[in-house]
Amino acid sequence: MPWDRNQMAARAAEELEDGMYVNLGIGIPTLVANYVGDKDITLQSENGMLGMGPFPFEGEEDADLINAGKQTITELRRTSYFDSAQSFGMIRGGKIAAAILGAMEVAENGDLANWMIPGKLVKGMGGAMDLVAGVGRVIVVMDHTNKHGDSKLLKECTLPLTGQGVVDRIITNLGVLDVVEGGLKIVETAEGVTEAELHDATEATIV
Amino acid sequence: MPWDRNQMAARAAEELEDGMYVNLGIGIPTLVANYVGDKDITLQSENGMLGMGPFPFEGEEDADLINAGKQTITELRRTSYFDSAQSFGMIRGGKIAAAILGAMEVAENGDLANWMIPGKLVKGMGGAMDLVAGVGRVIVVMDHTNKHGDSKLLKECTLPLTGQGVVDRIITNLGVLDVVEGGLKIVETAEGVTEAELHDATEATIV
Amino acid sequence: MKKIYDTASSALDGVLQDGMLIAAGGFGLCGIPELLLEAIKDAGTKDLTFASNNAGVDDFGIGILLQTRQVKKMISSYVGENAEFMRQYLSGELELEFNPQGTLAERMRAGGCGIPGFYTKTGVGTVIAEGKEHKDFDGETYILERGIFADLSIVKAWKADETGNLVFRKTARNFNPPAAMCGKVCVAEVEEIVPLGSLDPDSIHLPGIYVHRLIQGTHEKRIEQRTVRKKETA
Amino acid sequence: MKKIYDTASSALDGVLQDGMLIAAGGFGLCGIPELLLEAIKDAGTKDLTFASNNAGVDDFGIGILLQTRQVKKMISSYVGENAEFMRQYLSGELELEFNPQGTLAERMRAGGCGIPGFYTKTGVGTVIAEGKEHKDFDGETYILERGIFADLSIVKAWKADETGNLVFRKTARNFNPPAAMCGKVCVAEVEEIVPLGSLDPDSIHLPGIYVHRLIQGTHEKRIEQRTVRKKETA
Repeated sequence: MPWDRNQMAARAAEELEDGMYVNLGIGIPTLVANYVGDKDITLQSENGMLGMGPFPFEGEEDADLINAGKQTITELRRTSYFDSAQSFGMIRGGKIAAAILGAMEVAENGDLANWMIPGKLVKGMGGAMDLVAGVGRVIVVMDHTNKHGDSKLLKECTLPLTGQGVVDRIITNLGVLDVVEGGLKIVETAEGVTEAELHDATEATIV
Repeated sequence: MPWDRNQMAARAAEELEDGMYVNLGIGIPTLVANYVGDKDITLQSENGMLGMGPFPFEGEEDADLINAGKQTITELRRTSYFDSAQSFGMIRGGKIAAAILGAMEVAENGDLANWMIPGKLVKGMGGAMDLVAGVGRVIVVMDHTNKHGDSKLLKECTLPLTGQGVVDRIITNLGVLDVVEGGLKIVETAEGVTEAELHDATEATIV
Repeated sequence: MKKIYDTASSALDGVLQDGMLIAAGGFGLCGIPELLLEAIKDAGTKDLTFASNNAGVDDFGIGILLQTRQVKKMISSYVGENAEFMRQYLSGELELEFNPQGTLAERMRAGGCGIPGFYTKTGVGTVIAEGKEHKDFDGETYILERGIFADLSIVKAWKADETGNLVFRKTARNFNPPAAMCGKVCVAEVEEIVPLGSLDPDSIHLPGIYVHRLIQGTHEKRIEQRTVRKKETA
Repeated sequence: MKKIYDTASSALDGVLQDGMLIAAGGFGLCGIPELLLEAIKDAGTKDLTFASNNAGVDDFGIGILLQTRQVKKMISSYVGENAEFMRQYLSGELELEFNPQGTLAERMRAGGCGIPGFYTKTGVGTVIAEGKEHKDFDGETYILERGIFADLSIVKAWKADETGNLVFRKTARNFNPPAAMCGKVCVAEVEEIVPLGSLDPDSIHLPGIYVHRLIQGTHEKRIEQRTVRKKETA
């Protein structure tokens, strides 16, 4: 049976190791924070914060304390604040060990598209291009196929790229794949999903 | 009669206007601070401080509070501290209105040499190259001639440059000169010094 | 040299000009110079270019200047949450230059630090890199991005002293320091002007040298996404 | 992930290598990582290159590593006040690369921020510009300077918490943040490690993400030029 959103998040959390500084994207990646257990993980919010805490209790929202998704959040005892130039300095400079991000498309060479659908609503890349270019390891969490059943793991991306050859690992509802020389390599499949099923749902070359 | 060190410093202080942020070099330029009167001047020390105060009282020296000449100093109510990248960011970015610096040689095109005598002791340029390249106005304060009586205002510098075409105004013991198209222009002479005397003591073209 | 002005309008007096480039602080609606934006609306200055990470929402932040058609061009990383923006952009009334968020922040800081250009890996191989100089360093390809030199900076801080030393609060710091640094003139609005000497000199986020004019005012500080969790009952 | 080590030597265990590039904080003798420099002396690591604004004095700071001939090259802006340095330099035993002070600071910050090169006006037309790429922006000439990517950073702060968040004191901040940012590994020595949560999150000068190892120790904090004024008698 394919993983649901929470199972995907839980699987992504296994990628994180004690002491890591991590940036989580919007959507399923945000849920990863619920599954880090007692690992010592520090979350970066690229609008200028290390040590992001959970949502505030009702009535304790602070307009000066939001995450990169503009949601109200809280601080922790380890928290530090800084400006946007410093924040992206640490991202671009490779100080963030990993980013866990959503995607529209991933290509077998690690190309990532997750910021724009031409002709449709154009919102902008925000910090996504900086993150994929800068962090140590880029982990994509997304459904294996789109609403129409088409593979989101492609030979080549069709949408405008967020980054070229930047993805290291892909966690989908069907399993986990690594970007390696020549294509994608299956690391594991979701419980009850066969490698054949995963092959069938994937346009990208599996090696 | 030529000006003495303090008169030169006093004359240099006239260059400063209310609200200015200023960097003072080592030597005579340091004395300028004694002559700003009630003008609202903020002194920058390029090792990371705006709002430099006077030397501490004996026994109140603080090893963590020094100026760019490594002398113990004090802070003021307006003081702010920052790191060296930020400090030279504001210098390079033109936020400092003026620097008052000493010099070994100034050329008639505004070239400045004040950091090195080849074959002799090599100490380094410190922040001098950054200052002359970045601040709004470079004012040199120095003796008009060297120990041997040779002019320090030259047609061309003989020593390695600190900056090319960077000097705006020169205040010497004999008077005040501006760097203009084609050479130096006498702004004023020290009390009792004639323009002829100043001409005689100057190798650079006076226009 | 008095930096303190009574109102946002008086603080902008003489510095506004049609067609100018304004760098604005803020991320989303957090830490935006809301009073100064209102004053620019009242002044009616036209054909403005804004370097600002976001464009506000329809009725708050830069959005109010989109409503009045005072903005010609945005340099931003993210402009969602703004229907009027989208309409003007798709109809060709508004120019839009997308910058990756970190590139935008660094371009502002670079401008403020006298750096006309720097190389970054961000955007290599994407539309962002098109038409930009590419250069290899140690076997990797980077693109040249330019410093932003704005005519005016408008920023919002928490506290200031009379010399313009600024302190920000939590994530409301964001783009405010880099935006402040890159302007020929910087006007800051703050929640409180405190007596000289009451800010810790080790904890000033932006030294007063960057701040030319200053106002104190009351801020709405609107929240864009109010997210909360339930208190667990004991 | 414990960042706190007992001694300077144990904090450097496994990170020292002959021939490595070390970025060190400090200006003159102010804010220098004196304990870590002592430990490097004890470790006997050789052929070191130091990116550091100054080279200490003969018996303090980097000077102690010059005495033991552990330094192959200095990247500095000012090396006065050091007779042994001068002797080794003039005799050709020691390489010296002069950088303007602001260029050196920015090169460290650039390295830490993933920027391999940036343009600056500083040094144009001087020996500093020789052999460097020149480029015009808006009619002015600039030179390309390179980011510094150090193998190791050693810095000194005032206070830290256990996650490595650092706070500096007065002008002892200087090169420490940029030096810390540009190293693959950064070791910090502090005067006091305070309980987690006791540092103001708005007033942390260097977030713990930059700091991999941490020691607390007693510092001599030598003063180079003791200058005082007399108290006027009333």
